[in-house]
Amino acid sequence: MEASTVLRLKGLTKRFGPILANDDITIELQKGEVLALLGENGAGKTTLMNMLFGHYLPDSGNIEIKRTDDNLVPLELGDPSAALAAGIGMVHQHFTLAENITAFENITLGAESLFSLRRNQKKAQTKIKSIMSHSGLDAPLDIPVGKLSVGERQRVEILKALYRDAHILVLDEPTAVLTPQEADSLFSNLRRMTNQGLSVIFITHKMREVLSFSDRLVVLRDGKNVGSMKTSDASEKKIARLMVGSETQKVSSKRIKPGGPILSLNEISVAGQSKRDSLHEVNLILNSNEILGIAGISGNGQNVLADLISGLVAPDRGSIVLKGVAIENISPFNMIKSGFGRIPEDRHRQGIVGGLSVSENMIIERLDDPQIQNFGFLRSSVINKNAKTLSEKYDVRGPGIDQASRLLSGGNIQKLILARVFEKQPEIILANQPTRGLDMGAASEVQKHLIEARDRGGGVILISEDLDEILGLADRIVVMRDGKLHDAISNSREDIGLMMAGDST
Amino acid sequence: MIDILNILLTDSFWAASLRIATPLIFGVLGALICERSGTLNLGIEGIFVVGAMCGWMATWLGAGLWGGIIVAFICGAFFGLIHAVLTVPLGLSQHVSGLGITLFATSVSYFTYRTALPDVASPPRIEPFQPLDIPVLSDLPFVGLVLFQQTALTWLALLMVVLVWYVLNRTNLGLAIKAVGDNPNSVDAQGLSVYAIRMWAIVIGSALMALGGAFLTMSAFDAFFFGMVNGRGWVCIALVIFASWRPGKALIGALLFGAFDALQVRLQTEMGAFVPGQVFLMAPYVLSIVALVIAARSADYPRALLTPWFKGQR
Amino acid sequence: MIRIEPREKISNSSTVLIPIIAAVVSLLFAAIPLLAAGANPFVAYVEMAKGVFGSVFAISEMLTRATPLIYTGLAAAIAFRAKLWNIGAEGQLYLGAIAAVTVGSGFFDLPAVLLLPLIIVLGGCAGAAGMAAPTYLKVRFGADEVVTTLLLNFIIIIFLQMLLEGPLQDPMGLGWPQSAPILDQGMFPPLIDRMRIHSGLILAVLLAVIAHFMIKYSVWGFKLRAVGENSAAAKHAGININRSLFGVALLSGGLAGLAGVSEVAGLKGYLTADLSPGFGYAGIVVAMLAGLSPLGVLIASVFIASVFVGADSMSRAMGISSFLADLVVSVSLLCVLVGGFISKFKIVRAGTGKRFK
Amino acid sequence: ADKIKVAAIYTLPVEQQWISRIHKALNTAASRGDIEYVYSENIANTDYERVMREYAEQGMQLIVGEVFGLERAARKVAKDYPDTAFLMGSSFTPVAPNFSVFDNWIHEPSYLSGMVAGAATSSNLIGMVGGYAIPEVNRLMHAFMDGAREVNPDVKFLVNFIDSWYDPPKAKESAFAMMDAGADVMYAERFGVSDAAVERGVKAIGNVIDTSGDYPGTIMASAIWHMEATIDKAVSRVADGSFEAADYGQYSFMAYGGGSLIMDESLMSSETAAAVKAREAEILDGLFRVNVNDARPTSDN
Ligand SMILES: Nc1ncnc2c1ncn2[C@@H]1O[C@H](COP(=O)(O)OP(=O)(O)OP(=O)(O)O)[C@@H](O)[C@H]1O
Ligand SMILES: Nc1ncnc2c1ncn2[C@@H]1O[C@H](COP(=O)(O)OP(=O)(O)OP(=O)(O)O)[C@@H](O)[C@H]1O
Ligand SMILES: [Mg+2]
Ligand SMILES: [Mg+2]
Repeated sequence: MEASTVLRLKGLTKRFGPILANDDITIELQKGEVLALLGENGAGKTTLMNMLFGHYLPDSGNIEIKRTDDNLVPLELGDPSAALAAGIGMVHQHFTLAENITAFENITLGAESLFSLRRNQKKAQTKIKSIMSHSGLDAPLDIPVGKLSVGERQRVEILKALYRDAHILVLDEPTAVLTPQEADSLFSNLRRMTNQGLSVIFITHKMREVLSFSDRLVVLRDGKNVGSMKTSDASEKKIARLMVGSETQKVSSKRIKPGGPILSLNEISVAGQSKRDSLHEVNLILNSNEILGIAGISGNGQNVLADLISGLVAPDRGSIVLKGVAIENISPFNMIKSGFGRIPEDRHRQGIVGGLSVSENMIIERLDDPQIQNFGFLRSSVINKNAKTLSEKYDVRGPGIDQASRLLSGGNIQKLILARVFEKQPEIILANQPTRGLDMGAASEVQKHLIEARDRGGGVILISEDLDEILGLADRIVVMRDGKLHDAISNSREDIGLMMAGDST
Repeated sequence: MIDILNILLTDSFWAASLRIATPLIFGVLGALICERSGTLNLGIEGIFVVGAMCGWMATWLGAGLWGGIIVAFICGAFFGLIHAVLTVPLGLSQHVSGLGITLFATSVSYFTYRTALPDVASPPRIEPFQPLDIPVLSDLPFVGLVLFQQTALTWLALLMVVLVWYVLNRTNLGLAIKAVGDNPNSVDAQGLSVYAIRMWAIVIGSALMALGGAFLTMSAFDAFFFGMVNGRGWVCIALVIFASWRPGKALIGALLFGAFDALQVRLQTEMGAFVPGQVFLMAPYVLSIVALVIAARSADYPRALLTPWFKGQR
Repeated sequence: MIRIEPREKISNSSTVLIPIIAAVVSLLFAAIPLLAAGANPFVAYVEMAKGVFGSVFAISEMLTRATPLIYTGLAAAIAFRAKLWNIGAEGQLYLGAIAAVTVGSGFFDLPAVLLLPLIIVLGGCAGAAGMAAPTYLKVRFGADEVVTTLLLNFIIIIFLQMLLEGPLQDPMGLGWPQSAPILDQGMFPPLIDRMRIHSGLILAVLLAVIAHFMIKYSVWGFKLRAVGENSAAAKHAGININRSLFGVALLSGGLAGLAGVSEVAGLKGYLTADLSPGFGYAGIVVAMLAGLSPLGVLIASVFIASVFVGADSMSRAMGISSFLADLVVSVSLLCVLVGGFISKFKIVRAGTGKRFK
Repeated sequence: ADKIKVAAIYTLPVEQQWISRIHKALNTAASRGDIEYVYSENIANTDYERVMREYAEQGMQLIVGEVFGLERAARKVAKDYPDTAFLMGSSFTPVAPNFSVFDNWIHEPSYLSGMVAGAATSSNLIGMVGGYAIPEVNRLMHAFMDGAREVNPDVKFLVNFIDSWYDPPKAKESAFAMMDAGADVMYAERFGVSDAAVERGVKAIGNVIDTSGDYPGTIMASAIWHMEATIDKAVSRVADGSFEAADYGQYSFMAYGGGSLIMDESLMSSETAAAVKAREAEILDGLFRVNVNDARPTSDN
């Protein structure tokens, strides 16, 4: 049977000031197809999808869509409600959920008239229940979204799109915050739905997902469509070449012999507000020349552990011992002083001050450094020179070092943080989800730096939900579950996956 | 202590508390709707003045009491619309726009009043809303005076509490208002207009504030005076936060403030000889801060408050 | 359908032209009430200009009115930079004034070189204390500072009335609720003979320039900006948020306190409960018009003061109700606000297509 | 003769009782054709001095106003414009050559109105609601209380200040609170008090202005201030060039017609009316002096 075209993006172009984010992009989508949209950070994938959904208005080009059996008709541009009415559902890269209302309310929001006197909850409940059982996606419906875990939120996002009877589903990096198992089940559910006629466009940076779940792929580079191929004809190498225009090799870590312990957490307990942010008698030893991988499903206490090592929370019980000396005053400042370098999880919110310039963000952790300041005044020439050097060395690309850092793309923000952290040559590095949402090139750059730091004699604590990354990089693996740490019984994918899920004993 | 207890037990004290609270109830509900949708409306003080002036002026010109209320409502909505245009699609500073609206609304009212009545020794009076005299209920002990001898506007205010609560918690509109104040993108991604929801919220909220002003000239008193709003709008801004943006708590907050004020008047009268009178005048404000400090932990802000949102920008 | 998009580049000519156009438009709007009151708008505009720039006296009066606005504008600008919403400059202004008359009206009979600096320092400290308290409540209990500072304004003014009928009352004041006058050597020296303009203005300008340099070039200013832009990231980076906030609070409160000092020790000589016709609130407007830039505060204060003094004097010359002055100020404020928007954003038309359903 | 150019500067809107009396007197003079009258109302103290100078620069011959908040500054302005006559409400002394002062010295009729109230109360409790506790207000309250005590030594007073010139709803609430506490006669210093009295069917005493038309059957008596005597005197002196620094306070006394008592005799016993009239005659003849007390009055307990 000849597949029929359900969507055609024709010559879409979008400019943001000087940046040509999308340059004359044409893409077609067939019925029942899973199309992977690939490209480096900043290649323009999200922009393209935002035009499809009506968030952005294209500078030129148009979109045609098939509703039922008739011909393709043009879609009203720049209006999400038109896109929704046309059967397009979108799962955004950044959550679009109101945290003060429940998942149920988020899903039904806008589906009924705003001016009906009562909400018709029964019918909606039934519909959501049936979507849940069809798709295999599950999330608690009746508690405020603010209390849900990241994975749950991601599923709510997808449910939201399906609830509006989408026949074209756009997923922008849906698996960035899911465990491998969650991702697998998401894709097998999607496959089931495409068999019933749903068409899917999904954006991801994970090759495994592209190769095993998509039918076809399109690669964007610098805002242009640089190639499209059947997945069956594709290989990781081919894709990478298209994406970056040259070949990159996967980082692999040569094991070296670890040194003596440099950091130990002894019987640390933190009583957080909920189970998700508590620690129970955690013991951990980090050696020099070692990458310690902490695997686990998000929401099991990784963030408190990260906050603890960042100095943001103090332990209720237990001690942090650095090279035999207990750290007295636990604060972010003292942790930096003691030689910690931290790559925070949420780079936009915790990593950079978006309103400050790139060069200012590069020195924000060393404000008391006499090289940076003179009698309390900043030495701007030094700061600028520093920024220039680091930008080159770490390949931070953006509109300029004196521009607000929020203008950088995600990958470049991460490079900025790397530059700031590694330049100090810290003895202990905490890397919390350091490659989440990064493209291959940027991710391998980060990984290379982590390995370099280890080889130089540092200790690295790598917290990641990407099991492949941990398996590839870590010298030793522990699994975090319910606020406790467990030594991995083996380095096999299956065993660790099971421990993460809680079936180890 | 005995004095205070005696006062607290009288029905006239609670009747006064509810009376004093009435304009605050309107104001705090209005501010609550604005802020729930993500916009701070510091225009409230001026919109009170507009409501007080326009409602009274319309009645005086012959529109009738309810006609005056409608005029006040519309005038409040108009100044709300200005604030809405400035802060929502244009995304301008909510602080400046709000203070600007207060100055603008106040001066327009004063200028209009003075231009219309250039030479009055005492302003013309209207026949204001009278206490409802409901046959049996008004004669009940205690509640008869407290509840059933208030004017229709007080009842309207109480009705508004219920209405606002219902809309926020039981309707899709309320859902959209709450969502747009937490994360406008959530509303946008569902095909609803962030601009429309926010602007309507501000317009309706401001119209309610104007009713608070109208109460002053059409129920609490029967004429308009310069300066008679006397900071009541600002108090509402404080009460919204005290109320954690919930209509029920807003009612309680307004009643508490009204009660402090009613108590203040009575204590000052009785104990003015021993304690400077100002101590009592201060009391409602001081106690509001104390209440806030106690309630602060649980206060959860509409997360998008003060943050403008533009379509097609990230 | 229309869309709003940021301008790619803000041209130099538009930064100059647009405020001017905004001012012109606001004058056009002002014609409405003028016509309503039966006055000739053109004559009125001439009178307005005369009222501000017509004589040295007029200019000096305008600057006199601008002086407290510079202080309160700076107070708001600095606090708002750190996202500390100090709405309490009005109250802090009075605290500064209270301190000024307490030490200045004969408590210490010091020579001018000592007394005036002492008044300034203590006035600033009093204002700072007035902002420290709400900041403490914010940091310790999470009490929202918008509310606490707003309510404190009322409390402080009532407290002042209490003082003025009690310990601070001028024994020679025939029972009026006013303080004793500040000693002559405690007063800001006047700048021009027989005019009210005083050296409090010089201090204000100086402070604006210092604030500009501190925010832009000092580590302290860097921290302040970082905390304001993104306190979570600043905290991560080892910046002590609470310390920064308290620093900003003290400074902001101190500046507002100086507004009170300048008014009482520069202008009136003694303190009454109606010292300020809302300078604290106007300061917020000034700061926001200035884009929270200390140097911008200087311009914005002069702008607001000019419009007010001009319109006020015009209303008198034309025999129109003096409520017109506030009306013109508010209209031009709103126009300038919109003008600032136009210089930063452009409005574009959106394309169309077919709609389903 | 040419009309005298007179400007008035008020710190509050002209509705304010006190100011309304000056405004009225000047308007009367203007309608008589004696003067050309302009005014600025609601001028903040900060701006007051500028406005004085502006009027002086405009060549006003007489400037009327109130300088309670800025006594020193106003005298400085007067010194700079010696050819302009200044007639200012002030607590202090005049300054030669051109700075005269006046004040609302209507303590005499206030005393008389107190007598009416003292006789009228049966609960022996009188409620008094004031704006701010300033000498102008305190003095009249004390005179009133003295008058009430003269006829009724057992009378007690409840006193409350709302700390605002214009908040009728608040004044009304204050009045209600006093009536709840048993007050059966109200001293209506502020707008709002008489309204409360009407609602509860209680009697009230007016002050400064005559509101008996607005509240028929409620206002028993009012102490009225007439600024005409003061204004006319000053205007005529400016006209014949004899204006000099003087205290015009006495022109508010009853003897000069600056103050008067009006009574609704139908609301009181004939003995009371007679006693009040007798006292009034004594005051007019200079046989009785009403005490002046500027301290803040407080409630009796
Ligand atoms: N609203 C906007 N305003 C300004 N620039 C934007 C905007 N949206 C995107 N850009 C810029 O357009 C370019 C493409 O961004 P886009 O988000 O589409 O990339 P992406 O392919 O989704 O990257 P990633 O993999 O990091 O998500 C980037 O340089 C980005 O900075
Ligand atoms: N506060 C948060 N809570 C949960 N998940 C988040 C949060 N912030 C971001 N994420 C998710 O983490 C992933 C990484 O997003 P992030 O914005 O940090 O980098 P990025 O995708 O590279 O940015 P860019 O879009 O600029 O390329 C995204 O899929 C996003 O949905
Ligand atoms: Mg993207
Ligand atoms: Mg990304």
